[in-house]
Amino acid sequence: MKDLFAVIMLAGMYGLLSASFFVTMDAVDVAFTEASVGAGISTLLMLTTISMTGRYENTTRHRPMLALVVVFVTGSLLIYGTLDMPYFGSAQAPIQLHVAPHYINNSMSEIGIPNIVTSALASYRGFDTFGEVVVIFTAGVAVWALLMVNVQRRKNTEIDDANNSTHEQHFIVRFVAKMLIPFILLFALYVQFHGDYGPGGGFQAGVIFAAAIILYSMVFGLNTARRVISQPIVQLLTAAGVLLYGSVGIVSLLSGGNFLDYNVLSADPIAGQHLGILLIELGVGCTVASVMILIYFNFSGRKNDRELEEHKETT
Amino acid sequence: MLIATTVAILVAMFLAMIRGIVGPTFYDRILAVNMFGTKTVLFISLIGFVMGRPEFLDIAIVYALLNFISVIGVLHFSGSVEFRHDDHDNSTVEKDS
Amino acid sequence: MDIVIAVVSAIFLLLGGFLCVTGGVGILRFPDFYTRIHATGVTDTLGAGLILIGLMLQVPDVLVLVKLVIILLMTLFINPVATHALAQAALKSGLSPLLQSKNHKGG
Amino acid sequence: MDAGNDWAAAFFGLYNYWIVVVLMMVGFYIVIAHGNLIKKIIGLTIFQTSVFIYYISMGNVDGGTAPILADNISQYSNPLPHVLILTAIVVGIATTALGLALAIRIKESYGTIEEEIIQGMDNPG
Repeated sequence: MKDLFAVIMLAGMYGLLSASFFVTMDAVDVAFTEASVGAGISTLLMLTTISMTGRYENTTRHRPMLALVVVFVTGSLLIYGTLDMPYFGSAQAPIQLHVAPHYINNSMSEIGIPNIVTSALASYRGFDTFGEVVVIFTAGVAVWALLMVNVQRRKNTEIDDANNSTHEQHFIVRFVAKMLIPFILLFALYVQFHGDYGPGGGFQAGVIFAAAIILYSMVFGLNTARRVISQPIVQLLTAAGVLLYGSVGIVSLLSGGNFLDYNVLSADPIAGQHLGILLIELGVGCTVASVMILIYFNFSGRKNDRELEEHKETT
Repeated sequence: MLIATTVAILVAMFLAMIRGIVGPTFYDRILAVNMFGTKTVLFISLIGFVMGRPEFLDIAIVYALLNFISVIGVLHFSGSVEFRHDDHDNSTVEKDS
Repeated sequence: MDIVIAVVSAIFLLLGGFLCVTGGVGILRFPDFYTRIHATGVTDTLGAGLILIGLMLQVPDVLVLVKLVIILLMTLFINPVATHALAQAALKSGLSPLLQSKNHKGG
Repeated sequence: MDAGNDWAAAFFGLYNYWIVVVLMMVGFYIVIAHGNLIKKIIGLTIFQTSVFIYYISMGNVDGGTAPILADNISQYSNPLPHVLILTAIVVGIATTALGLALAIRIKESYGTIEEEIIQGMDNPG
């Protein structure tokens, strides 16, 4: 298919489908994340990109035969490799016998929250999650560095809101969006703080929060959104989330425990775990939300700038 | 009953997917994705009941919200300059093929 | 009483499922974009509403009921708005409805 | 047990991995055979999702439900792959955004995002 727009729409459907698959595989937390990421943000980012880079693929595919051969050989090797794998759904597979039973059986007594995924994410494997958050932070900073909008030029151009907000005259959409945005923000907070008891947590809440802001900036124009949430504050929050995460680790280190060992945060180990997980999830949510907003602002700001330039050239 | 309805939803999802693949115009595809999203919301709610853990309707709520965001987003970007230029050529190209 | 509720719930669910399939057939078979959006926009909202009401009759506790009501409200809000925005955008971009059936070629 | 039964057991026991392999190869094919950078990125996301599906399907246990503790449920799916994939999805979108940003910059400096044309510009002659 040469039309990249159609490709992206189908990719969005693929995201929806894979999230339904995750639900049927009992991975509710994963489905939650895929729902907020795959269906919403990634489609939007790709659309922004093709609205800048052009909608059609120009060249024909080069050397499809060679690629097909490579793909077939790799694929058959992989299928040969799967013949020794444990059967699907088997409870005796090696993966089910090692660390997981410990998490399932002891999570309630050691951590004290019913959602094992959250307890493993924030407490048992807190180091990994810290690493992931830093990766997200780095990616956000890199996108910002690549697409940084020229602030000097931005200041003397206030006209772009008019052609930016295509829904200026679209009363119904504006009205419904206005009603929905507070609800989405509230729901994001619910997901953030209910993550201990149901599906949810910092990653999901962050993405949903960012989605609300993105909806706002699409319906009411980017500059309006920038006036509500200024970009320096977003940049500050990006770093603040990582710092919050790290400082929880440092505090537990200073109070005599290991890095990210929340038992020492409070007199009661369970209460300490609760406090630690709450803070960590807050840090994660903060970073994820602000990185997503930052990425969207930069993509969209870049697009506006280019449209302005074209506008200047034609007039 | 739950299972029968789930199967019906899956059939509808499949039909919407075909429209998304064939979809001669740009808007047909957006419509197909929107319908697919609605069906996913229903599918997830039903699956929660089928598996006996209906507490997980949060996911369906997220879907319902993000479906709206993505439709608005697509329409927003479809309004941008590059798309409008292309759309007419596209409809003729698609008819020929 | 339980049987009555189960039967009513089943009727709602099946009717909703039937409407969804109808919408699916509609989106596939109808000749142009505006008839397709009509087929799906109507059946989607009604079918979703029926299925959610059917599920509401089976809920185990109040929290689930509240969540279902939220989903129902949002479907009722969002679906028509999305369809409306889509149709308006299509009309503005110059995609004209198929008024006379000159070229009968179907889906 | 005869060979036919073995094959049937292998098919129903392993089909999830085969689906993953097929998806992975589709993504791989898109990455190597297409010259358009955006398509390459989409191929990468498909590849990525196939890995997610692989992990999640390995964590699934027959008769298990979602790993959120509740009364009167004893069998849970494995929570560990869920944790890994949950973070991987968000990292994936961040890196995809980075790739798209690079594509935009390439478009700005080269005027195209087709790999062949870019290579032609870099090594003329």
